[in-house]
Amino acid sequence: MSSMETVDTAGPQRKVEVIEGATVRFAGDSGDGMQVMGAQFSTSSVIHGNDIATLPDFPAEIRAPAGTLAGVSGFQINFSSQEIYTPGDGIDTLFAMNPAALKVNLADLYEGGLLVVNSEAFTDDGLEKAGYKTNPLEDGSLNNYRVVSIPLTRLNRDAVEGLGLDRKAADRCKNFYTLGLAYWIYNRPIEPTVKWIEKKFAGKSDLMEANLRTFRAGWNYGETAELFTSAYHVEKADIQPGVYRKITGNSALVLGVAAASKLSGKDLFYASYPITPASDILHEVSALKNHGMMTFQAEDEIAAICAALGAAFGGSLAVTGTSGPGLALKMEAIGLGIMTELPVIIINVQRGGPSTGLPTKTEQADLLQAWGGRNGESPLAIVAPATPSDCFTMALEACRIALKFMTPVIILSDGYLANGAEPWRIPEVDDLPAIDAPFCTKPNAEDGFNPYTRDERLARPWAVPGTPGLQHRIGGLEKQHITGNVSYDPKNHDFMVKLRQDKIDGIANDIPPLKVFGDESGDLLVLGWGGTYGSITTAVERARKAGKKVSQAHLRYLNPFPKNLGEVLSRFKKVLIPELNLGQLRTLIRAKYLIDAKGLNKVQGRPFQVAEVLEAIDKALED
Amino acid sequence: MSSMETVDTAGPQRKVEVIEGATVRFAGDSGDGMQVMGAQFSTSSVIHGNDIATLPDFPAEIRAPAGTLAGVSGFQINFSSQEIYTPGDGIDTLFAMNPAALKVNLADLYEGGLLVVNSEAFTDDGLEKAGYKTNPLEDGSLNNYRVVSIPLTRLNRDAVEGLGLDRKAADRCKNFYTLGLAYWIYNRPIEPTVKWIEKKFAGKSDLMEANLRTFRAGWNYGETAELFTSAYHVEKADIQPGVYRKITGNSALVLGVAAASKLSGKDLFYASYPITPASDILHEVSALKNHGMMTFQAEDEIAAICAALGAAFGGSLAVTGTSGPGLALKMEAIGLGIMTELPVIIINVQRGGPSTGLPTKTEQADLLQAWGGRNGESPLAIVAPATPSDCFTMALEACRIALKFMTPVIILSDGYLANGAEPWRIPEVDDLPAIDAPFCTKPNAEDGFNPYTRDERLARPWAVPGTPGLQHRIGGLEKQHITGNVSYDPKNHDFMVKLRQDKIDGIANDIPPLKVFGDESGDLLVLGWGGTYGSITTAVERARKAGKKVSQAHLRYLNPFPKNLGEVLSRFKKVLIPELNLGQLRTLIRAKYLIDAKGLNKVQGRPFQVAEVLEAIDKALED
Amino acid sequence: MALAPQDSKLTVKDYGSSQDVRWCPGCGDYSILAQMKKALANMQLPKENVVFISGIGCSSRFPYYMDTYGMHSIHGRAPAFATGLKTVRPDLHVFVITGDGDALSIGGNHLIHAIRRNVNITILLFNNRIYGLTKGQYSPTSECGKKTKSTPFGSVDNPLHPLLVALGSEAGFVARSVDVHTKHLAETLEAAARHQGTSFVEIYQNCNIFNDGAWEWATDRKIKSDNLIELEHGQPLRFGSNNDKGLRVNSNLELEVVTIGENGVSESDLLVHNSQRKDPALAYMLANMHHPEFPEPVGIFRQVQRPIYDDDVREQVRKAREARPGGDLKSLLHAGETWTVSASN
Amino acid sequence: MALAPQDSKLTVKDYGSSQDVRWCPGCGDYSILAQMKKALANMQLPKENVVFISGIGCSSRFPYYMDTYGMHSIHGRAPAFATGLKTVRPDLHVFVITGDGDALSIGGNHLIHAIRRNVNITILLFNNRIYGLTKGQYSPTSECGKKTKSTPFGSVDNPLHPLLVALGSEAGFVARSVDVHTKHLAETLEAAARHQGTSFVEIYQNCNIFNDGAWEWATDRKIKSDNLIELEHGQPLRFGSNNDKGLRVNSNLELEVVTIGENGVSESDLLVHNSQRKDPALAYMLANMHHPEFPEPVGIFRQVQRPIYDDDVREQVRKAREARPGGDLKSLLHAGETWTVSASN
Ligand SMILES: Cc1ncc(C[n+]2csc(CCOP(=O)(O)OP(=O)(O)O)c2C)c(N)n1
Ligand SMILES: Cc1ncc(C[n+]2csc(CCOP(=O)(O)OP(=O)(O)O)c2C)c(N)n1
Ligand code: SF4
Ligand code: SF4
Ligand SMILES: [Mg+2]
Ligand SMILES: [Mg+2]
Repeated sequence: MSSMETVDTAGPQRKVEVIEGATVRFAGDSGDGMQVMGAQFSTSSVIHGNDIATLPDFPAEIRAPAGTLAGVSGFQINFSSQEIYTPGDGIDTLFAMNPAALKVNLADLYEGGLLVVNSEAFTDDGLEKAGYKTNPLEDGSLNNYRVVSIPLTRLNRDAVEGLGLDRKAADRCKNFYTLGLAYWIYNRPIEPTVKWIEKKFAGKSDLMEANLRTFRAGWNYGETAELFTSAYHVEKADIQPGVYRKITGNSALVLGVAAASKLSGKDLFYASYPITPASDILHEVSALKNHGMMTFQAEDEIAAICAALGAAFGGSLAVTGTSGPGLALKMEAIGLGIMTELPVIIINVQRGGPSTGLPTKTEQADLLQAWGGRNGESPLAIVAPATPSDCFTMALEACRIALKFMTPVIILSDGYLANGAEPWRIPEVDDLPAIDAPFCTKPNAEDGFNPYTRDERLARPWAVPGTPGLQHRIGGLEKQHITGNVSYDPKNHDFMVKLRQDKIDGIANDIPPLKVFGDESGDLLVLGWGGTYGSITTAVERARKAGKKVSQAHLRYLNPFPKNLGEVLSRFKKVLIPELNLGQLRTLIRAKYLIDAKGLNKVQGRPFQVAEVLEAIDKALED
Repeated sequence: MSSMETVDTAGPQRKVEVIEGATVRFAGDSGDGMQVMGAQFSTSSVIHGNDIATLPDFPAEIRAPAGTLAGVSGFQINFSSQEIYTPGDGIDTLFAMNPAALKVNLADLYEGGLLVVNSEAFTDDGLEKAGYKTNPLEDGSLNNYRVVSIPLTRLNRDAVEGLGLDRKAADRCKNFYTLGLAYWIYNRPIEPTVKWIEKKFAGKSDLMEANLRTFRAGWNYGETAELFTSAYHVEKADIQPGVYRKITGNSALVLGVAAASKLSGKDLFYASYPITPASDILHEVSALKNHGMMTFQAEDEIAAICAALGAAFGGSLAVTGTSGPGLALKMEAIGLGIMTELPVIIINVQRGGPSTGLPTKTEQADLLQAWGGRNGESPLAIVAPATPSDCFTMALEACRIALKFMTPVIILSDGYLANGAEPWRIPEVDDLPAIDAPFCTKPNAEDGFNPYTRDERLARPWAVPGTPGLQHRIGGLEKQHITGNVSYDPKNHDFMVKLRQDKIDGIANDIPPLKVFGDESGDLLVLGWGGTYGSITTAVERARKAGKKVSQAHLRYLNPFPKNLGEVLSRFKKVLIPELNLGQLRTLIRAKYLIDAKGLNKVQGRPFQVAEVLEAIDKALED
Repeated sequence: MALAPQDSKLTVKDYGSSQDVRWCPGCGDYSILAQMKKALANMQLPKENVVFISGIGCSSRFPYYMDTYGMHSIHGRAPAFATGLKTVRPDLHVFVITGDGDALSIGGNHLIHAIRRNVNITILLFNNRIYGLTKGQYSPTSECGKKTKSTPFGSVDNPLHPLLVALGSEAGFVARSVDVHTKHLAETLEAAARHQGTSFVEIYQNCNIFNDGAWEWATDRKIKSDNLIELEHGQPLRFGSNNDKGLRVNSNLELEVVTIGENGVSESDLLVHNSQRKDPALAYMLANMHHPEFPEPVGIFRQVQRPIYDDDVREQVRKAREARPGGDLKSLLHAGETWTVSASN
Repeated sequence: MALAPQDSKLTVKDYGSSQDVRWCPGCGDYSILAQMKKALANMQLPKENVVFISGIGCSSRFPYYMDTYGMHSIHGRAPAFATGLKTVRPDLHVFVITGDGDALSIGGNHLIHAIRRNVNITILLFNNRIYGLTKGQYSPTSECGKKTKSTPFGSVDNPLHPLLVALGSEAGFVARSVDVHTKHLAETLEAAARHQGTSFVEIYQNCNIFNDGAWEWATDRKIKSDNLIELEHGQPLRFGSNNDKGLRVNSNLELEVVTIGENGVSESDLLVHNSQRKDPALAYMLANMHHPEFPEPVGIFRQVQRPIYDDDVREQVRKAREARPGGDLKSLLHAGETWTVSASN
């Protein structure tokens, strides 16, 4: 909310301030439609032309009792005329639908920020459930904010009156009243949401009409109520031309593997067992049957990876997705994937651990598990997307590597990326990398077929059942080099263990070098990985604006590392590694490059705030 | 075989050379009794007063076809009048019961070594099965050895004649003929084996008689056949006084946890699913029912760890044992053990990996899995015994730590320790550490019982069901500090993640500092862990005798490390870490201490040879 | 389990913990919770001797709401935890709380093994035919064709039937009840808790958020008596809103529904329920009756005594001790072959 | 599975691989291997279209010895691998080879799920009532009281019965045979392979090293006909060395052994075997007959058609494509709400 020029866009009554961007959060009972509001506001904003970043926040319970702190659901969106990378540290405007929502979220509202509350929810009962001793709307505790208290329930009922809805159905519309008001305040285009309502309630004309009416009524309330001194206008961002869609990390993973399927000509087989926050991948792939994608909801995570390996043996592009505890269960079978050298992609959407932990929260604490969490020497490739839309790119990369090198590949996403949304410029199909993964169809040796011969990148041939003459057996016992027969020969074992490691290490020749943002050398390199990209980027940009000799690099390939990583690290006096764990990448970097990298480590189930990274940068520079 | 003095001990006919020690290997078809021979020879040797180290070597098949290379089973024993640490790099005497056994084992026989073969097994058929084109007994290829070729089958049949045994039963005795001969050659006392035969075949007098006869006949053959120029005598070793028994690593683990059960007054509950090479632990504990030990053969490894955690919740000393692939399966549940902070001991007898790998061979490649193979930040304690008998000590230690700190502890043994035997001085019960693990029986707070309060070492109280007034619920969701209620509070999560790490780190205050063998500082420290202790010790001793400034330290506590480790490392110019993996401890050491430790890494499913370590020492010193 | 009544009477409320119950308003789990408390109070089980062990799922939150010992474990493994606990602690009453996904999808193997061993625990499966906690995927008990988040075109998996699985593992106690049939449920829970050996109870539970009305035919007052048949040991199998229908075994050895008074059928033609039959095949037949072709039985299908795993484990230890008293630590360490090296050596 | 005979005739030997067979001499697995080759040759299945998937165990070495495609996977999971493979490759004939430990201990869950889904695969369980590969621990099919390495005082676990587990999962094809009854075995294997949907065959297999003679009563020429009863569809259930005994269902709805000619019993009183009964309860009853109280049936207990999982999966994809042709990658990426930012923006 930086530039504060006043313009007239909508007639004499309407004062509009032009601002760079803002962060808004909708908060209320889960089931009160907060996620829908957030999604609508985001869509409207991207269609308006802003850059956005979002942060949904669900409770772990499906429906905690109405009005309790445990039941509060939130959705935060940061939108701007500039490029942005995070959903925002604090919020400019908070919509709090009940006292519990106020209590949980108020701390994040900037001083002087706008607070819109439903006054009718601040009943004795509501206050008690939220643990308020006195009514904050009356006790002066909100004096530092611009409070707009509206009798939402009544206003909404008025708006939908005469449509014959019963009270329950009528009250269910009220989130659209609030949304209408929000649109007025931030001058959002209403058409996308009007269309959405029309589609969503097609066939239920009374509900459609009700939602449209209350949505418009909310907008009009802003226009007429004179409670607001001004509305805000956020200019379109200067965005690369192209066709855009809004995308979450999970959707991007789906599109990534689906694209790899089409590009490689291998049918997609997605095997999974539901688990938060990875379930949506299963849901979305299962809706793509008309694109020929197959899903298998397995009896558990072990069955899922095994079925995927079975499908990979059969020649499919096999993918399995899960979250932390599920990854732990898959490890034994992933080891078989390593020994049999079958291409399989394992998506792990990290969440708070250990054990069941904080299932709906984000974390980056499965890196060591992915890297070394199997019996024996069992190297595999690991990639980690940096942003929701990067999930598309890295999913494609994972498939490309798996098929090219005949290896399992783990994609480490996280809860923040999975549910966070951003605008995504849809790539041209021709710009996507070719994925060439031919089956072996002919004998490759004088005496027939040797399944463990190697090409120049040490990959073995992929000969699928049904191919005459190439019958062979694979399995988990150590393999004789070339023939693939079972071998207990000590020297062969040593050779094969090292060969499997070399194969994975060799992937480094096939991935892009690590790029540095900012100067190529300096006082401090901030090295990140995964979903913390946004906060780190913003913090480094700010630090650089403040004249500090800080650069940034973000690892998207975690095993093997890009070839130039050591060299990049050596050009900086210090290295800071912010992670949402206790220092897992830091351990790997220190072990490999013997540099005294420092960590910024927070394990709170939520992303870094820009300020936290900035502070750590300052501290690192001082030390 | 160093000192070669000739003495007369058994009458005029008998020349006996006194030697320091020797290495003998028995090799033949699995099922031909090689393991029994090895065990008898070892027992006789320790009772004679020698130090010993053994290395059994089984095929992965139960009974591969008789006479094939795959079916060869071996047992190697090194015995000496000096302290020894390894089963020996090469062998002085090889007993090869058939051509396949000769083929598989000959390479390890020292030049000029004694080779005893059963000439009757070198038939056309036998030679072909072993892949010999010509008969090695005739083609001159054994000229470099002292070959003693005896018609074993016939001699044995002669010995048991008249006892009415059928041919099959008669032939089954022939390993005792060979054993008798071996005893003569190395002047072993025959009484222990005579007693063993009497006990084993009690009630089957014909078999008892047959085995005794052929055993004695073998001995007499040595005495009379004049094929041997001399017998050897190995003096008693200068051993600490006390009561001794022979012990394998697996047996020592059993005694260790059983001792901890008695010392702590907590019933032992051992839950396991059979898997090589850990199954013997299950077998041995299940024979201790008369000591009150309970075993549970679970439906799989997951059920085993879960049942163990259930028993730990109930107040037992709960132990679960497995090998690599099984450890992978247990990881999710171990995470629950970490979150619920229940004491549970997880024994992992490492074997060759990845996947099914080389199931009967040894390896040290599960360290990273043990250390970081779980979802989320999930620290636990890890210990690793150095020798078969050290398995007793470290099992006790694991139990002590688990009960004192309320945490899962992983014991990393390996196939070599598990099956290897050595003499063990049985400790005095009074010298064993006290294990104090009281249950909480009284409310610990004004408002009742808080299961997540902490003592000074950050352990939480252990209140078992059945205790009135202390009812509480535990589980895998993040816990509120103190109350143990489910908590989604971000700050609390961060606090608890760090607290769990601090608790494990704090164990360093409760374990002995790392000892250095040799000088406290110097050119090179050879840092080892686990079952490679013997080879490293021998190599370092030899290098020191050769005047090199080499010292040794062996880690038995792998998480946390002993507090003085960093300081120890800093006193040496270089550090060499030999491991039977690709460098897993090295990774942890480099990450933590930022020193350029080098590795000696061999992954052949078998222990280091002393010569290999010596060579690496030389190389490290040169570089 | 052996019941140990005590002096001061515990009330239903005493069994509840202080934690807020966090199921969706209207969830069938509430009713089951209430009936469980009632059954415990009825039996006067000391709170400290009761342990609830659950897996993961909405239903698996159950232990938090009881003021007993409890363990909210990991997905699918509750029977394994319970087996370990019960084996070492015969004095405890161990209940397993599980859902259709928890018990039959990821946890199917532990379930059948606990049952076949006949561990002395009570397993309660809350069957809502859906994954509640993960927000609405189909479960192994969901009917074919079901549209859910993960089956937008309808599921093609043939479902498992919990009671058939239990009988396939030769369960000694098998029963079924319905969340809202409070009296029947409380009685069934009590009978299950009193049974020695594994008792397995399937409870039809409504998930009003993701699978509302799945059991409407069994709960709706108007139609339930035509759709359910109550099993009572020693009683003929009669049902229907007019109580005029019944079950009989026809000449082809199949169950068929008949109407008393029609085609010369009288009550004496009906099958008389015998929950104590050694042969479980008839229980299997009853468990294989599915709505809407058949009325579905509720009540106790089977209740027979089988050797109990944990009793036998302890008995074996007792006998081994008796036969060869193990003695102390010293004798343990010195067992087997030993030799002495004397100082003068 | 759909069989595709071809031109040049494959012989029994053609199906064998070049690998040395490494079971113990005398192991029952040899016979099963031989009969499997015979069955395949009989059906003339093209070698390249056959896949054997196994878990871990002695029996699970099987795939190495066949010159077909094969996967020696990990312990207990073979049905899951097979499900994935068969779902994407309807053209293949997928066999699962498993042991009593592999299938019923660690792998019980995958087994029941493959069966209930009715994946079009053939599952062969080599039941030797012991863990062979790990050298002789008791297995989930070992009888109570069995002394093994891990049960020196005798096992206290009630065993599982493979066919009951399969029927508990509503298997459509359930059969049993014996390793050394070569002709019966080959025929059973062929019938199983020809069945559409999951076919499940328990094979009594002798482990002469760790559990020798476990099935002696079923293999010894002198006594086997008194101990086994051969199931033949449409035939009365008759057995005995004089073929004078039979099975009938008594008034208490239990199976009982009767002697023809005694107490007025004639062949027409005997139960006639019908493997195609929709209701599996009778198959369950037969599968629940255990030696020595009863003769144990061999042959096909049940053979009915049920919806096939993998067919339905593919059919759903086909229909979805037909209804809403997915089109190309571009349309996939552009699905849903999009907007265009033009260059002039
Ligand atoms: C290893 C693992 N996989 C997946 C999950 C996610 N998960 C939690 S509960 C659940 C299914 C719940 O269904 P059900 O057992 O029927 O219980 P309900 O919620 O319906 O009561 C799943 C898939 C998990 N917690 N752990
Ligand atoms: C995860 C895992 N746990 C344990 C083992 C060890 N293991 C291999 S085979 C086997 C049991 C074999 O028994 P069964 O399935 O009956 O086969 P059989 O050898 O009798 O043919 C066990 C326990 C393993 N390979 N992997
Ligand atoms: S989602 Fe369903 S099962 Fe879960 S608490 Fe809500 S209503 Fe109950
Ligand atoms: S151990 Fe038994 S099952 Fe295994 S190969 Fe030998 S005889 Fe066959
Ligand atoms: Mg459910
Ligand atoms: Mg077996």
